[in-house]
Amino acid sequence: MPRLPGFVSQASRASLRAASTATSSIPHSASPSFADELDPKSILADKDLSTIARAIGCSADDLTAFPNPTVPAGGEPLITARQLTMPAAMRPPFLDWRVQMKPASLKSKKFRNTYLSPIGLDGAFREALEILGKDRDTKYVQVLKLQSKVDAIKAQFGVLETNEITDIKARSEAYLIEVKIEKLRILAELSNPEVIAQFERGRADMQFPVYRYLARKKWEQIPRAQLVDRLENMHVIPDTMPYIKPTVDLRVRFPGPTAYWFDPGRILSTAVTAQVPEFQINTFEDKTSRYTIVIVDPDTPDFANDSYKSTLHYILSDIEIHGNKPDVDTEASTVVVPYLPPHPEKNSGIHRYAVWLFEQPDGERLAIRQRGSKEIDNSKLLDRDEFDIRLFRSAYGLKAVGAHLWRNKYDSQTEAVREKFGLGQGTVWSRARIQHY
Amino acid sequence: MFFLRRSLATSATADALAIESDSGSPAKEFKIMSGVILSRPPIITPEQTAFSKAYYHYQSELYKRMSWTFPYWFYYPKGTLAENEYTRVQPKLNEKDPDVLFNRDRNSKQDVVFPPRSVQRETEESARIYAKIVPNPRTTIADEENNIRSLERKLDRTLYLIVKRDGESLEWSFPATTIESGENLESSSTRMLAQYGGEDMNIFLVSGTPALYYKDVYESDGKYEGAKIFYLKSRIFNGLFKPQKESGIVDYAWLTKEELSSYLDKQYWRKVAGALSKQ
Amino acid sequence: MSLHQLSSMFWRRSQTIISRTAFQSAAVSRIPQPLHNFEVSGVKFTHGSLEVTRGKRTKSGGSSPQKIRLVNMLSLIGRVRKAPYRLKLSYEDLLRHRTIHRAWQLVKRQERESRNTELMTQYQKIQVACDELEKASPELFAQAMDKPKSLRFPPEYRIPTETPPNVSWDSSWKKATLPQVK
Amino acid sequence: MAFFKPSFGTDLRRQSTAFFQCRSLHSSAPQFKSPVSIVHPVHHRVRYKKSILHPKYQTLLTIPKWDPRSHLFKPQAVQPSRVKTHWETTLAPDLMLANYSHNELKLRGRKHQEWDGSSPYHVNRPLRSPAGNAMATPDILPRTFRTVPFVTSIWVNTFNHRAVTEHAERNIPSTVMIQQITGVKPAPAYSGVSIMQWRLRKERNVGAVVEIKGAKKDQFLATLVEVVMPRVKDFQGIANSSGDKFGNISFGLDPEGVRLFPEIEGNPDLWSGITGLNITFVTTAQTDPEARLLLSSLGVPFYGRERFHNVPNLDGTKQTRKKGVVYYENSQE
Repeated sequence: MPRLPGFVSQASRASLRAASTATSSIPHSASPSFADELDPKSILADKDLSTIARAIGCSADDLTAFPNPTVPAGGEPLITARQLTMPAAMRPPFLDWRVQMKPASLKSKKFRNTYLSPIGLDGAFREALEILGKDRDTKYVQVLKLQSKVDAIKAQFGVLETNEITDIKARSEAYLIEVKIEKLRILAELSNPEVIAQFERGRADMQFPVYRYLARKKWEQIPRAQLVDRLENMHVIPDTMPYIKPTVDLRVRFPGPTAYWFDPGRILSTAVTAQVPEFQINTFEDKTSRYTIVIVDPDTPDFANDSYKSTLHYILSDIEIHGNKPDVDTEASTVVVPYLPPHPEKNSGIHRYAVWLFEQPDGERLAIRQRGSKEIDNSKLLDRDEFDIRLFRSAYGLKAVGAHLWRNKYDSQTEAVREKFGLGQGTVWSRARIQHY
Repeated sequence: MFFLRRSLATSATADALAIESDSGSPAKEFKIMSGVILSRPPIITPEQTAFSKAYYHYQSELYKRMSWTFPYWFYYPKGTLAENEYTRVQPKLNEKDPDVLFNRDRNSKQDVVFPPRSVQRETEESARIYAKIVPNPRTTIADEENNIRSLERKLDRTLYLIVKRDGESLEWSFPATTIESGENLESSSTRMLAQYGGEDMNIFLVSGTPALYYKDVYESDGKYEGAKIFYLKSRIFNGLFKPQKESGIVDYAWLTKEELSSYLDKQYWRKVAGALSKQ
Repeated sequence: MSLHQLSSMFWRRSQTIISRTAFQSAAVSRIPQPLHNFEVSGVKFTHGSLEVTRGKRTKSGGSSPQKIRLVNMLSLIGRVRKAPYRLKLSYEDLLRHRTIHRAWQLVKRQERESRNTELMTQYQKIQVACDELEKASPELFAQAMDKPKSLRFPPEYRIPTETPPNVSWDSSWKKATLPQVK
Repeated sequence: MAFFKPSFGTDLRRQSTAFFQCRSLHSSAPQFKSPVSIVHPVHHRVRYKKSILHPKYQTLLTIPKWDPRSHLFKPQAVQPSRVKTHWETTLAPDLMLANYSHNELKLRGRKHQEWDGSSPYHVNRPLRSPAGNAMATPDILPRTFRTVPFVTSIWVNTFNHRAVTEHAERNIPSTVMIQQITGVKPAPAYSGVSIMQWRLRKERNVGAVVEIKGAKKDQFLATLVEVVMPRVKDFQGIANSSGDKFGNISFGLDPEGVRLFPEIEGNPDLWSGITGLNITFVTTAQTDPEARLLLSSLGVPFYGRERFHNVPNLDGTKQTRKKGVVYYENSQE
């Protein structure tokens, strides 16, 4: 009969260690662990080591020997206590999965009681944890070494930030090392089951590079592909901007009781879209920068040219986004052009409303950047009726990093929206045969 | 290095192949020598780590769980005596259980119990063939005694032969000799092995191409400035290395790569280690 | 091809030999039934062969030993009624499985890298040795490079076993002495 | 713009872009469409598989193979492979040394040749066949630590003559036999030719074939070399003339040899009408002699006079060296 592996909480682990070693130097995160929420009963307040060992079904020696990732089996400690204080912030703890019990994720009592883990899973898992723990420690030692290198370079120039280093060669060297550090910190935690569990339960703390990495990978797998596919199929590119390579996840929703982050290209009711949309910007990077959001409708009929023109609906600029806080604060940002609710004319077909996300240069406030001798006509830049998004982008020196899209057509609510916002009487278009030759 | 000059001086002959050194006058020469890295390949598979043992156990249990039901109706055809014997020894499962099919619970692995083989155990040969196999232990007496001269030690590792030859300062090294006239690397090393260790070794010279080069510079003045040694690689499969009387071999040892590091001179080890296999 | 995937490929091929419906109906039924007991409908044994007569039923299930043997043999190939249920793991166990898999990959990668480095160093040693030999003595170098066209390794190269043979080392090996030819 | 007429010519691409730029309100717009099919230009730099967007396939495509939830999941390594370990620890260094040749350069194989353009019919004509050979040959790379040969897979197939002369069902025992010996599910083999004298027609099911890879390949190889080959009566080995010139060696086992596989030998009375096997070792060796050296190191015996096909003999042939590559002219020319 196989033994059924389960979880033990960090708190109980800490108490175990406190009981076993008087000088415990391993930091623990204050946040409740994955196991705590699953089964509060699993928290063992018992400090008597042998009692716990008996409950688990192993010897007390085994319990103290495992897992102590800072001390490899039969060797000197890889990380000293002094060093541990520094990388504590970047060390999400290894979950100690020791207590044997039925899996808490199975909600049905019947399944939980009849469930059997595969034979040999527990033993192999313990050995695997030991190996991965050792590997993680070596990676953190490398991180510390590299960090001290960067610190030495910074101290040499007497600065605190890498981008303040005046010497180009030294700065690029410091940047390269920092990239390496980021990579090592991701690799060190990528095999940690605790990390995966936290991430999949939506508890990711974006200050850790590994969570940012996982979030990016998850976004790249389907949502980004879907976005790009819709933008291409619905000809948002090149009808508005010529091309895109999205690096930032932009989410859009309209406030209300049933608000949801809709997927790009959805046809919405004009009543829903009459409200100012809410945004979320996931940069997957630990940096602070400013963004501009522009909403355009490229499907406004242009009879004079027998074509279509773009209408500007919204410009929100100077959106400050910190790496781990994705929500857009509209009040803290600048509304350059207030939101115009979509109100398609009858018989003018389905209108696309393209949301473009631009990164402002060098994290500065939105300002016109004069380049070359050609003068920019400021009056036409923000013209609602004849808006040129490409001109706007180049005038302000912006960089397109994300996009989104929704669609509207004339529906039963459109007249109400017109009335509510005072948009005047609509026109009804109809087709007419024209002699071409 | 000092030791090689001393140890190899005995076999140096007047008509040895020699070349001039690059250092110019006074014209001194480097002796060209051939050597052999004689090794015994592993006889048993490498020792497994605790993790790989646990991993293979887990994987094989999963494999059994996912394996198909044993088709007993093919191996024990219906109506035969064999079928009776087979069904008799099987654990009986509840056939009304919908999870059970062909006497196998489809939620777990199947443990097939095979009936004892109906073999006439009269002859001595059949008794020997069908006797239960008892595997030999992976460690031998030579391992327990740590007999470094035995070829039966460390069966899962490659063992390398090093020798210690007569001279004032005794140092361990791979066997080497001076190339005599009319010889090439291959023939001189074959000759040397027979000279040093006797004829009764089943040896295979992997190639006439040298696998390792070592340049030895003599410290004291002499006829030669030093020696250039080219080592060939060879394997031993049977027989023993028995030091011959006139060869001047004082001691010899069969060692693994990491053991060699403590026996060989540091500088020599640094140059030589790259040509050896860890396992 | 995975165990799960071992498909009904052979059934498609063997449709001309044995009608498929009989097996399908047997597979659907919940009552366990050994293969040699149920009827193979529409199969007639003529001239030592199984031939298809679709839509016909055999009267008393008179299956001959040859037919049973062939049907049993066919049952070895397909997964029908032999495959166990799908493996279903709890979320915790899936995470553990992932952890084990990552550790295994890590170990394998480290092994592979160290092995490749070792082989590369050995190759470089050979290169250096050949370069030096060419400089030291072109004649010896030419002889070392002059290999026989047909190379073979001796059969004594033995694949290692998990436990040693009864005689782990043949110490009494003697060099064969050729008989004197008069 | 209204009189824009597409024409066949070199600037089709420009025309198609022009078409996309002149969007019109009117239903008569299709008259501007290009008369040829146009691949839509892509305006993004993201690579993705279209199928992953289909909700039906998302779970199938996003779950990796090692995950037990995947339909492709199968426990791969159930025990360490003896043959693989042997190759890694002992054979690879020895083979590297034995095959070594100093300062070797890449040897360019015979390739298809360009026409000289002397005739107007040379335009768009398929390339000339290689000099002295109907088939192009691959380049031979220098023997380094990266090109040490190993056995990648083994193909085993059987031909059952009784399936031709009597009934297709005769294939069943030989198919099952191959499966039991190799542990891999066989695929049916069909005849490629019609031979009237044998009553063989094209595309008839005449046997079975498997490709063995990975751990099962090693297991099969070890069984063949250690259990079967030493006990086959009057077995000399594989003919030295065997090989396809590019490092793949084939040989045949007669029914008596097949009976020596433990899977068959254990229950001899269950198997009637055993057929022989054709076995092919697929190796990464670049020439046949190298492949034979590799197999001999694994314990496979060889006999007879050796054939040296595709082993270029550079003595006396005209050769040129350019940028680390040796170009040689065929001596047969």
